[in-house]
Amino acid sequence: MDTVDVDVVIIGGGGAGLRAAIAAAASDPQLKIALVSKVYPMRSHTVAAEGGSAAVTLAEDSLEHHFNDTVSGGDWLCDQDAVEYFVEHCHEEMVQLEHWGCPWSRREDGRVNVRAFGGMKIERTWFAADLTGFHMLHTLFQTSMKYPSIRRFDEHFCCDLLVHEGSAQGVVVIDIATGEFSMILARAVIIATGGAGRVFRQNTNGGIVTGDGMALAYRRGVPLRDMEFMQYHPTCMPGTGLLFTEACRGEGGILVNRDGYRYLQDYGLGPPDPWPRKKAMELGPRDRLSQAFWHEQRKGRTIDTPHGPAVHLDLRKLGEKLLRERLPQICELARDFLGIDPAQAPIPVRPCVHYTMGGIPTDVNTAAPLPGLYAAGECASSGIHGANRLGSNSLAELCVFGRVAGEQAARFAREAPAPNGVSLRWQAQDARGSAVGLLARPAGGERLATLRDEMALAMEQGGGIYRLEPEMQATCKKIAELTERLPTVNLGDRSQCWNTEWLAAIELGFQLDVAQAMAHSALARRESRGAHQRLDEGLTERDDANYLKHTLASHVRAGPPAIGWSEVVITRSPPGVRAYGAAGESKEAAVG
Amino acid sequence: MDGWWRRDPFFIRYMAREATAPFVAAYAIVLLVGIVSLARGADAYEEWLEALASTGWIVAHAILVAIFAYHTYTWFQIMPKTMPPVVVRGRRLAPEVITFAGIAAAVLASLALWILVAYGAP
Amino acid sequence: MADTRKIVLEVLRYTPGQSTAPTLQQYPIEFTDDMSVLQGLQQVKDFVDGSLTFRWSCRMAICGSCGMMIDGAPKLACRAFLRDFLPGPLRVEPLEHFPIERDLVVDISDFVDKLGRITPWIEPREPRSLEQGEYLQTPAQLERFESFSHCINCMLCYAACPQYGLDSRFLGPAATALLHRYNSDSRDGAQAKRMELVNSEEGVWACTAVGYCSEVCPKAVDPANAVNQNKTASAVSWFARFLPGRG
Amino acid sequence: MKRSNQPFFWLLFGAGGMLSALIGAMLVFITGVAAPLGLGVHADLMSHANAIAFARGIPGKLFLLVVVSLFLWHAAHRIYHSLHDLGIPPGPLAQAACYGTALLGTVVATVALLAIGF
Ligand SMILES: Cc1cc2nc3c(=O)[nH]c(=O)nc-3n(C[C@H](O)[C@H](O)[C@H](O)COP(=O)(O)OP(=O)(O)OC[C@H]3O[C@@H](n4cnc5c(N)ncnc54)[C@H](O)[C@@H]3O)c2cc1C
Ligand code: SF4
Ligand code: F3S
Ligand code: FES
Repeated sequence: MDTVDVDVVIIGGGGAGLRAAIAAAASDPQLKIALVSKVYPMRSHTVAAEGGSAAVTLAEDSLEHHFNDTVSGGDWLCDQDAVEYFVEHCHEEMVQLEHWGCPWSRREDGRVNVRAFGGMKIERTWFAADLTGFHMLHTLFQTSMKYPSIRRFDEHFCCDLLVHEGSAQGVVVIDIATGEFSMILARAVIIATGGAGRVFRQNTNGGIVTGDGMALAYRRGVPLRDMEFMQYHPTCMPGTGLLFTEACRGEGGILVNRDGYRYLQDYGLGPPDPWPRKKAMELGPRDRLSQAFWHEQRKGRTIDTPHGPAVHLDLRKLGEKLLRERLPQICELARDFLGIDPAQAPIPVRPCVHYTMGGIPTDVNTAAPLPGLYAAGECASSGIHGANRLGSNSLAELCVFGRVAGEQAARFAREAPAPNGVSLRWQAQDARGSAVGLLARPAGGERLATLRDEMALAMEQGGGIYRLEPEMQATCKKIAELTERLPTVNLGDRSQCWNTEWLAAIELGFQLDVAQAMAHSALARRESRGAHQRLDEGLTERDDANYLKHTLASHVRAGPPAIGWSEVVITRSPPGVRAYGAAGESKEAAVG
Repeated sequence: MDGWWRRDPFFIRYMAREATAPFVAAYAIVLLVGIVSLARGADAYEEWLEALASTGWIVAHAILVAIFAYHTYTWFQIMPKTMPPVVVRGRRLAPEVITFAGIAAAVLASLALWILVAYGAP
Repeated sequence: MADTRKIVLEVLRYTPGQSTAPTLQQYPIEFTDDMSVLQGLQQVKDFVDGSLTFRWSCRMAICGSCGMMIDGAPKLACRAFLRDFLPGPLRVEPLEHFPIERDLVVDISDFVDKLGRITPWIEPREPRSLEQGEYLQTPAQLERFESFSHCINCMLCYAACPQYGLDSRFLGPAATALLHRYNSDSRDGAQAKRMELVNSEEGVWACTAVGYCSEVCPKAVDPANAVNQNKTASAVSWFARFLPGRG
Repeated sequence: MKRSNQPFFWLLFGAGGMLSALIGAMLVFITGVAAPLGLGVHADLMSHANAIAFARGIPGKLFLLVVVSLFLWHAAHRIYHSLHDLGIPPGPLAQAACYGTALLGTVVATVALLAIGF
């Protein structure tokens, strides 16, 4: 097995990983940096983000407002120290991207333009048409090419995290093109592998979003935090799960049920007019909108489509010109997949799984509870999203905490001792052994896709917009059963070269671990908060007395995870009522 | 890459466009021969003129006219690709407009030439 | 929409070390009208033949992974619909002009190297600190380069360009489009450096304005325009050398 | 990086392409069809006397030189690239053959036009 020695290894070439790599390289040109990604960096799923990235920009806006929107949006489960740091640094990160060439949409006077987003009191979402994530990712990727100290391992799959005497010291990677294993030894490791949305059936995530990094850390003893909180995005394409960005509503789009009625006014988000209006109706937070859909479906007021129930996203008022200019991608998706021109007809939409709020717990310095390990981006639970992320906070997070991770890891690497090659080599051999073992099995057995689909269905059933104890228990059982079945799965492909079936099997292992953490965390949280809503008797309300804390799911060999708890950091905003629409407006008027 | 251009109608059209070149050269050579014979004296020139008046050469020239016309069409068709974007009142000029303008210019220039020759010449 | 129809996918298979030469394999599938070619391939991989190999991720025509030759033309598999290829069989092959790594996966490292050579970042015309905020750029200035920044690096244009196929030293459409994107950005000041590459023998001069690159581009980047505009720019700079006072 | 010498040829190619696109078809029609047949033009349009008169004037000389030369350069450049398209490697030889012919044509035309006198 080849060994590569570096100072900092970064797993993940999405927005967070690239931002970290640039920060580490810029902080010290002497550092050797390895950037590992299972796809070419510009294919990372950050590319799919459409709507925009938050940063307090307008004169009438303030850090205080962004802080409050984020904390209340997260149903007070946010770590407020992290939120404070976050809101303070969003703007400089967006400006930094601008200096690097990101083609932000502009106002006539040449300043950067901002748009409204769900749950945000004031327009503060920077955008580049409806290709924000795409432009951010390509800007970061291309800028990263400026730094010769960043050595990229494109299309290399990380299959294990190496830990020696309680500190992270490297990773094992597979060169996808050849199937060869290498060990990358490092003084600090950053995980930036993105979310885990593919654990669910209907989701907006790309095929690579399989929670690998979370599972890597989890298996090495790092507990996963707040995994029960999965965000459902209210406006997705039934069937494929393709996303129609929140910016559709930010620009003035409306949601109507089968009777053409703007049903959100029935769920504490009204009154409907005047429209558009911040933090009300269609610009309420995602969890509320998704929940409203669920109720409409119960009441039989949704529209039937070949891929299940839907409501209508009506963009016709925006007009042909604005649609083409601001939402070109949306028009394209609707036309190609649904044969609909949004200027002429409404688009059928439904909620789908979108964002993983939980993940590897990190402090304000992005340090995970394992020395030498840092995490940033969707795979991290940085503490800023709490029980429900606000749209456009995630892209900003990639930059703010990606940079911190790069700098902190670089700082740590300068002081840390060299990795222990001997001990790590044994671990790496083990990792290779178990990965190759999957290939060595005799033919026969179940198809991988069968297991994957069963997992995704079980997660949808037990981890939906609303959750019920018996269903959740069934899901836990199902995941355990699938974990047992996984080793007997049939892999028809025995090649070393580009064996994506084999990699998918390893990924499914990661997914099942993550799914297990999600299901058990959900079961343990006996209240309703943000994206975790229970229908069980007595558990339908938020319970701050008992559950104003983070869940921590710890991996247990052969058995359900142990669920522990940790304190939520509260600095200045005590838990309050989350109010939107008219109620929210009067509440804010009262506060002043 | 052998015979790659047969793979797609797009490439066949491209090759047809490129294939106009030898014909343009052929015409230039016909003219060149005329000029040289003019320099060599009246007899040589008359020979050249006579040759031009033969049916074979007239048919050949008629075919050349068509090929040149095709060249004109393809030349202005790729024009929008080869020139910097033209912005008129804040809007980028559509490719079709550029192609059309080019062909219109060719028609006008040709008409002018015809008028000059048919009515201006002695 | 829920009605299913049948089509045969005829997919090129090649595994180094195992196959001596690429072969075509047929997979009959059932599909609904909203299904993309990518979904067809996924169906085969999931339930028929797990060894069929192709790249994909976003399935929404933005990550640029799934370029392949579909019915002889370079297309994104996630944005080509099976319904458009009836009655079939539908031929699916790896992108032209790139070495095959396996089945439908090709080696695009040549492009990634080229991308690294075009100085794909801003070298500021005037330095500006973060505290000074953003550079001003009017919508009109943005428009001058914006469409060229839409490139998703899907490589369809390289598969389309016969000149790249004939000689891969040619910088090619997408890299030139991105080069042009930076050269046309009001914030950038590294034009002279990039022009050296444009002017060189590997630069833009192999292009014969075939134009097919722009025809197949799924993002309307119009790389042919970028390449050919740069021919003009390069020609201007070629003659400018002879002007007095220009060295 | 070695600077390409193509801009020089490309410019001649472009100029010839443009000229032939604008008036080529009409010119061929006049000299190859209309004049020999006397279609719409004087029967003696291209008579020796007329031709000499035309070729002795400076505008006439220039016109003939420009048409012959630029058409040749245009064609030479395209053919050079087409050879490549057909699998014949571009290089000094092909370059000499194509551009050399155009150059030769230009020289011959110049000499002949000078020989015709003023
Ligand atoms: C459709 C969509 C739209 C969105 N829109 C918005 C929006 O408008 N605003 C907003 O703020 N947020 C938005 N989000 C959320 C946001 O885009 C994501 O949270 C964010 O991009 C995640 O970035 P990341 O860098 O953490 O991970 P990713 O971009 O997903 O990158 C993960 C990286 O890790 C690598 N990787 C993973 N596993 C391995 C492994 N085992 N070995 C090697 N490498 C590995 C991958 O190759 C990849 O490079 C959207 C999300 C989706 C899905
Ligand atoms: S220019 Fe177009 S076709 Fe070429 S790589 Fe970019 S997006 Fe793809
Ligand atoms: S197809 Fe190739 S030849 Fe030029 S115009 Fe496009 S780069
Ligand atoms: S899967 Fe991303 S472009 Fe097709």
